[in-house]
Amino acid sequence: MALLEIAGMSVHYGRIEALRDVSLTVDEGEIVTLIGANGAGKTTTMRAVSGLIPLSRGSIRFNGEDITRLRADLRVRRGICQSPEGRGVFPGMTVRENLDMGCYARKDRKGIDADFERVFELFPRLKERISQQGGTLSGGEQQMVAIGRALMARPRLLLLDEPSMGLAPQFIQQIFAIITEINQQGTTVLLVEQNAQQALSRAHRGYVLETGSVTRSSAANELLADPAVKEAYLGIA
Amino acid sequence: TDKTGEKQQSGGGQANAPAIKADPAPPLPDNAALPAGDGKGKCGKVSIAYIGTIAGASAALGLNILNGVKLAVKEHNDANPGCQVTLKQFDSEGSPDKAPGVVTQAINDKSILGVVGLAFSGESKAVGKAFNDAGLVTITPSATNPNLAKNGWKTFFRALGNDAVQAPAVAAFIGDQLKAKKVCVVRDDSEYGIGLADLVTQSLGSKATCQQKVKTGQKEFSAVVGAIDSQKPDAVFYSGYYPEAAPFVQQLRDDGFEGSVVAPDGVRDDEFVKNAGGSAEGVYLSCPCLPSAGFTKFSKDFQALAKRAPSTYSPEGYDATTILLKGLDKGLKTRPAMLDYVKSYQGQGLTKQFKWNGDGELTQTPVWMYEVKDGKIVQLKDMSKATS
Amino acid sequence: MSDTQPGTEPETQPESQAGAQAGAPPDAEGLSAEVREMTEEERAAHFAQVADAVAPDREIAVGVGDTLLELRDVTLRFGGLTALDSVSFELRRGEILGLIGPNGAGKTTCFNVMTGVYRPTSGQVRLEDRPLGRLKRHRITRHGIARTFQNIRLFDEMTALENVVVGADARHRTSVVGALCRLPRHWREEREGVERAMALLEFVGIADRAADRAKNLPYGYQRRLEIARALATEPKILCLDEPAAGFNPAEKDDLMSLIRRIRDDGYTVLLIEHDMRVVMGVTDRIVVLEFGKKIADGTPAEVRDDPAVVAAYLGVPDDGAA
Amino acid sequence: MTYHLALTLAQTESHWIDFNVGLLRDEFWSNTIDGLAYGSIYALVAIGYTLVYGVLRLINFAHSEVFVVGAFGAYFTFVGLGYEPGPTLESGLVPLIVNLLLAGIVAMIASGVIALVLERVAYRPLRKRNAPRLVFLITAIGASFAIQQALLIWRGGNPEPAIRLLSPEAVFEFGTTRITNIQIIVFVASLLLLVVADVFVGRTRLGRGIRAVAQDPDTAALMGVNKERVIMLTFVLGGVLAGAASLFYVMQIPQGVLYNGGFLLGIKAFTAAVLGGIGNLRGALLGGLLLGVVENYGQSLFGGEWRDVVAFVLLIAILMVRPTGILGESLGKARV
Amino acid sequence: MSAGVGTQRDPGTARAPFGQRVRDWWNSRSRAEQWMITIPVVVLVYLLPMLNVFPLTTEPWTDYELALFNAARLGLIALGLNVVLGQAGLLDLGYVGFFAIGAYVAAIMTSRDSFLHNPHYSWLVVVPVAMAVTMISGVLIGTPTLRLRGDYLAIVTLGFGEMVRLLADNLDPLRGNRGFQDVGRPPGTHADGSPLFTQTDGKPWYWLTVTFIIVILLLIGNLERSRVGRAWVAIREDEDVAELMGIPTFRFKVWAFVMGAAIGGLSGVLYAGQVGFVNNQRFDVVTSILFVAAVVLGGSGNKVGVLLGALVISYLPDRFQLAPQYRFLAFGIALIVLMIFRPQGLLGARQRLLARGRQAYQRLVGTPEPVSADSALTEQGKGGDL
Ligand SMILES: Nc1ncnc2c1ncn2[C@@H]1O[C@H](COP(=O)(O)OP(=O)(O)OP(=O)(O)O)[C@@H](O)[C@H]1O
Ligand SMILES: Nc1ncnc2c1ncn2[C@@H]1O[C@H](COP(=O)(O)OP(=O)(O)OP(=O)(O)O)[C@@H](O)[C@H]1O
Ligand SMILES: CC(C)C[C@H](N)C(=O)O
Ligand SMILES: [Mg+2]
Ligand SMILES: [Mg+2]
Repeated sequence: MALLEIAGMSVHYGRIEALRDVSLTVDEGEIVTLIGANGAGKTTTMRAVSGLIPLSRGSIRFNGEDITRLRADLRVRRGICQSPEGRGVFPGMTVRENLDMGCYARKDRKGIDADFERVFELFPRLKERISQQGGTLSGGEQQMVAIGRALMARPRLLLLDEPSMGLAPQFIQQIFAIITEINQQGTTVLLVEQNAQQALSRAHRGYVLETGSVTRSSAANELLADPAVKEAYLGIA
Repeated sequence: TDKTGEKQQSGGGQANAPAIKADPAPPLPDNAALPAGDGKGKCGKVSIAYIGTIAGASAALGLNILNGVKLAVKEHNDANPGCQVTLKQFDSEGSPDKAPGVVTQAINDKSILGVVGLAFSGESKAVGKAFNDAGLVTITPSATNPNLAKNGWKTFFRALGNDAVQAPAVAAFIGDQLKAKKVCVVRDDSEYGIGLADLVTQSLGSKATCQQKVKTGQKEFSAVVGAIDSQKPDAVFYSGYYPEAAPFVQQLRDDGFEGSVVAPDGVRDDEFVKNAGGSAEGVYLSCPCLPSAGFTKFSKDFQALAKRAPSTYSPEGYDATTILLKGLDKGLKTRPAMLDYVKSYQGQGLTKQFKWNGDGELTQTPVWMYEVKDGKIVQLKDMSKATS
Repeated sequence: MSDTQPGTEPETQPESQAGAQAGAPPDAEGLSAEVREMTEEERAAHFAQVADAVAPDREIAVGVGDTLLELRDVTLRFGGLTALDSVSFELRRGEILGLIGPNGAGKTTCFNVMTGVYRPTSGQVRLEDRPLGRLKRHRITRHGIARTFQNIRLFDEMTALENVVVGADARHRTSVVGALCRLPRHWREEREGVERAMALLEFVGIADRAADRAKNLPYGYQRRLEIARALATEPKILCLDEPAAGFNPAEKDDLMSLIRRIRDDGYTVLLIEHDMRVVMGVTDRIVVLEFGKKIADGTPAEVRDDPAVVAAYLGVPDDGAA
Repeated sequence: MTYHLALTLAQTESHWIDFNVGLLRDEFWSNTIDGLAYGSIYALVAIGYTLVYGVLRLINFAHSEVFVVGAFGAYFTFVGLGYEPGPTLESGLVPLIVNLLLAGIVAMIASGVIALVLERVAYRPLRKRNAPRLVFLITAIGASFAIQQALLIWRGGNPEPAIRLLSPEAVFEFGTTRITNIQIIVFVASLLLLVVADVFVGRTRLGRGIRAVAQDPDTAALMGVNKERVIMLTFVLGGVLAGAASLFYVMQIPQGVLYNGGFLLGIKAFTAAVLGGIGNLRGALLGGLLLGVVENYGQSLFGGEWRDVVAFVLLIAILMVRPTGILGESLGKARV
Repeated sequence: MSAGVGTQRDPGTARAPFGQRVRDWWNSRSRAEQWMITIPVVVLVYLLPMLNVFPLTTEPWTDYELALFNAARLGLIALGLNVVLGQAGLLDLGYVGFFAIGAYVAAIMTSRDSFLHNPHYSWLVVVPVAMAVTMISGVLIGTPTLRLRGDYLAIVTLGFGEMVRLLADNLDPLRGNRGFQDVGRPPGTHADGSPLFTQTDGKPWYWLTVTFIIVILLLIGNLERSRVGRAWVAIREDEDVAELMGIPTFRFKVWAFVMGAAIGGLSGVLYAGQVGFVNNQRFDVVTSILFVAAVVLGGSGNKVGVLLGALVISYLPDRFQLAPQYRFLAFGIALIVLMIFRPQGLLGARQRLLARGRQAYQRLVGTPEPVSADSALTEQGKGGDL
């Protein structure tokens, strides 16, 4: 069954229509990636799924339930968690507090402690900086916090908006490895990436967004092989 | 230190002050002019105005006057079918900065031929020139600052004694009756408070041993109280209005001050007694106004109209209005005519004989002392006789 | 209050000394309608003109290849944390220098020290052999260091054109009184500023969106706009902080050619970037930082093969990841 | 001519302000004690400003009215309990405590409710429309005006006749310094409330939610924080503390129940919040106490009329040295 | 900040809002055409006092001509504050201080309560002196405070504004609550020799103020469309970046303060002259905040907008005067309602920032400069890491 089901979604910023009639589905256990040029509407899609921006048309269903008009925080309780573009680190909170915020909706102290350990294992840097204020971290460090925080929420559906942005090469590898890993542990992932090559090679399926509309959707390896996609998004002419 | 930390019981403040015998309130003079007149008044569509605080600061003081004015106009209109005078009310909120606006309003209303007001000295000062320029006659029933009459305004008339009369009376009372040796003079920042404080200090001479300042609107007086405390005066004279006087006196008493407290007309209202809690008990009040207890009919009618007893300056407001109404009854239609009429007016009112000198001041003016007793303001005696 | 302090800045002279390659036309996209309709020759002439305006005389005291900017033992501590640990390197006129290193290595902090956002705890930053000392940030900009930001920072409510004109204003000297009364200098500088800004927008390839609010531009355009704005201050050194972040590979290619053109127009470029393809593709020399220390300094090839760099930064050899 | 003017000013200057070092010395301890008692009221009100500011970056100008409504609440509880203006009634200890508690609860409810209404009517619609931050300031002012005028229409321009449940009596006394029963009650109770508030915001999950919304509302929502509820809670918490403060205020200054009686206090409290570092709860406490005490020293030294000037000079002086207050912002965003 | 999730609006009709269409239309007129429209409007503005008829009139409650003068005077103030708040984005809650200084300088120089020996300077001398004094105080107040950011600046300016008032309160020569009476007025007499400028006749005051407004509009417009105006907007948008782009931010902030101060001082002189009385009461925080309200309500950053805002704040209460105590109640509620319906102000903020903007844009895109209605003050100073 489709875990996430978006049908005919349109979104406006004021008078600007950022998304027009977008439909996409994410099945339980999948990694689905969304690719597209700057300004195509990827981030907007993510924000709409998380409930940060209202739809002007269309609907979103999660796990069979219509969540089109559900408040953002309630969606989190249903199991949707996003690592936003621009990281959204709480600047006045320490690294630990930031990670703690990821578990805002969780109550199992034991599991939380274990997850802390897991995040610190992934990003030893964060452990060193555990009581540094989020706002003073470097760009990449903030990205680590944002991803770590999303992991702490143990969501059913994880939304990652450009997780590799600003990360050094060795971490980019690592990030994609983590995505595969948590997916194998049962988390469904919707991924937006400019690093389309990497993203597609890890994903099951992919969608191409162009100026606010879905223009292509198919299995990830098909997209990887598609010459048009290659030229436009993979930098291989 | 003389502080015992004992709780101040009501009236305990002046335990050692000499008891002062009260005089009876004066009765209504037989020849007093009343607004009803002979009932033959003739006039067109004319009006007079009351300008002063209505709902603003120290509103109670304004309402006392306004109700006196209203009563006079009502009695006049009831008795004179041929001359129905409209009363226009302007709320200056008692503040010198609001007054110019409403006064402009009144001046631009050409139907207004005379004004009762303004109630307070500060606001009167701010607008006197405008009235003068407009030639609109004003009779103030309450503003007491002596300098008001020295500005050369031709339109200014005062229906009571000024602070140059009140101050010596107060000083005499403090010195002769209360036998105080050291007096602290506390002033607010108003024209009235400052002017009166200066005059009282002057009259007290060497007895005035300390000076303190407070501000309009102030509610917290720990600094002043502390400073007074360190001076240990026998008496405190508060020169200002009741909204500040009430918390001040209360805080002064709370701090353990046991000497006498004296305050002037600006404090003489039941609101003061109410707001100061028990601390108002025993406070002495001076006022160039008469107790209205003796004016029985006036008091009764006033009570019926205003649903409260007449108080400070109610009779004075009534008298001032009567004078204006008499002019209108004569058929005067212009401001210059009214001005000439008032200037040469001569006659007895409820409160005193009216005849103004060139500055717009009266010659014979009483200054009564009062005391808060059992939560009521009761008269003691007319001190103007004691000084002159 | 005088608005300018005479004598401290080089006089601007819009006289071209740009290199021979200056007229290289940018990619066809992002041209204004006007330009698109031109014939080939017209276009060539137009671009020559653009290049003129883009790269005026910057009166740089040092010759091409000589040291323009130098960090000498720069150390910066935040409380107990040493973000830069006696870092020294130099930037030579006319080169593109890459600054790379793992996350949190201190790259952005380097920019912040160079542009006066932070003051070094010890050590010096020297521009044309003069220490920057405690110069105010805006003075540093006027001395010739301009930058872009890791997290895009534009004047959101201004149009793209205005954003760039603000940059150009760094060289203008109209005083408040001059502006109030519209003295001739005001008119001259306004004309110059707008023309230069337009030329710059063409140069970075976003002239067609000149009249759009900065905040409504797509991400990639915003990054380019930041570059145009920085160029407008007529810097000697242009510092780019991860300009390719959020670009897809095709867009990165465009960016690389833009950076080369900027250098070709006579600017010196300092580039922070995590994308190795971009870094290896455009830089002449690379400095590598790790934990606030410099660990390598050399040509791209040298750095790529430096085992320390591989261990600290590159991790698993680049397995064809775009 | 300007020169002439300046000269005249300069010549008269020496007579304008008198220093009274002696008085400051004599009154030092009583100043300190009065200042602490009064300052704790500032602190309680300041928390309301700080919380709302922290979350919405909004100077809630109507907070002083929230306070005043609390004062009216307390006052009418007194009236309802049968107290009357005039001399303080003697009553037993237990009824006194019960009555004070009752008044406090009513005041807290009144303030809390009005704060909540304010949020709903004046701020939430704006949030829904993504209004610029300054606009909130204007509606805050509008709301402040409206509440004030409604009170004015209802109760008139004069203070309510003073009612006092408890008259001040010195509990400790040394030299000229007295510590009264009221001061002790006010100080201790305020401190207690402040500690509770601090623990609540610093330690609890909801408190963390408040801080998250303060720093980045969108991301907070992504973490599952119910923004509206947090904002509501912030207003209510601020309101309740202001309500408590209003009871303490009325106990100290029974003539303070007046339609615009919260105005100056509101400004002072906001000053205190900024002084300590706005958005920072402990800062509010520190700022409040400091302001209360320093004001008192100032008024002994220069005279009562300089009290407010001293407060603002203190503010400016501290901000010159520490541009984000003594303890710095903590709910707020980090700066460059 | 996120929009509420529950609100689904139908944006199907992507038509520009009314304000925007008007502006687009206006901007597509040629200079000549714009003048053709402006001149009659200006003439109409001058003629307003003559139109003392329903529905414009505010009588019988308020003198119509004085109501106009007061609105114009607030307009002047709003223009000055707009430089500080709207242009440079400095939240100045103590602007009333400059207004007060202007009024007090006028009072000291002309009132006979003044401590000066011969306080009878001509009004024509008073104006430049008052403006100079306020400008100097602008520098004095600005220099220490303008290093602060955002709301810290707000509270400190509020403190300074209060201090001006409190000094007037406490320093004996400034006469506190008692005030100065009989403040000087501009020269000039009617044919019959009576003075032209009096407390009761609003017309000459109104005309004088409107003239000042027009002159200042032109001058401020010049500033706006220059390096200075752009610098201000840049500072408002992102101060750190502005400085890193070579703008001497501090100096320009002080300039904004000084410009605003001068205009504030001028309006203080006008106020003092008309009322003829100056004391410490009119210069409180509430007044200061009303000034801010005029600016924000009109559309912070928009010259014409803030004039409208001032008109609303000053004229409406005069026009629809209920019983006095209900007036402010209604006013408070109106403020809330107006802001909820037009959060961006009556006219949104968007000014051309290029002196040659019109030609530049026209050449570029072939259409008039787009102007959108959302306010420029969404988020002041973004902060964060560089
Ligand atoms: N707050 C906003 N106001 C107005 N327009 C916006 C806003 N945010 C985004 N847009 C516009 O909506 C469109 C889609 O933007 P979005 O951020 O979703 O793109 P994206 O695919 O994530 O691009 P990028 O790769 O640059 O992150 C763009 O044209 C953008 O200009
Ligand atoms: N204001 C500050 N206070 C404390 N630590 C800071 C501050 N600014 C930066 N740091 C720390 O200094 C280190 C260097 O940061 P910097 O931003 O320069 O890294 P970077 O090399 O740009 O990394 P990235 O590639 O992730 O952007 C980081 O560990 C960061 O946490
Ligand atoms: C009503 C009175 C108390 C007024 C007072 N006598 C004054 O001159 O201001
Ligand atoms: Mg995006
Ligand atoms: Mg960085």
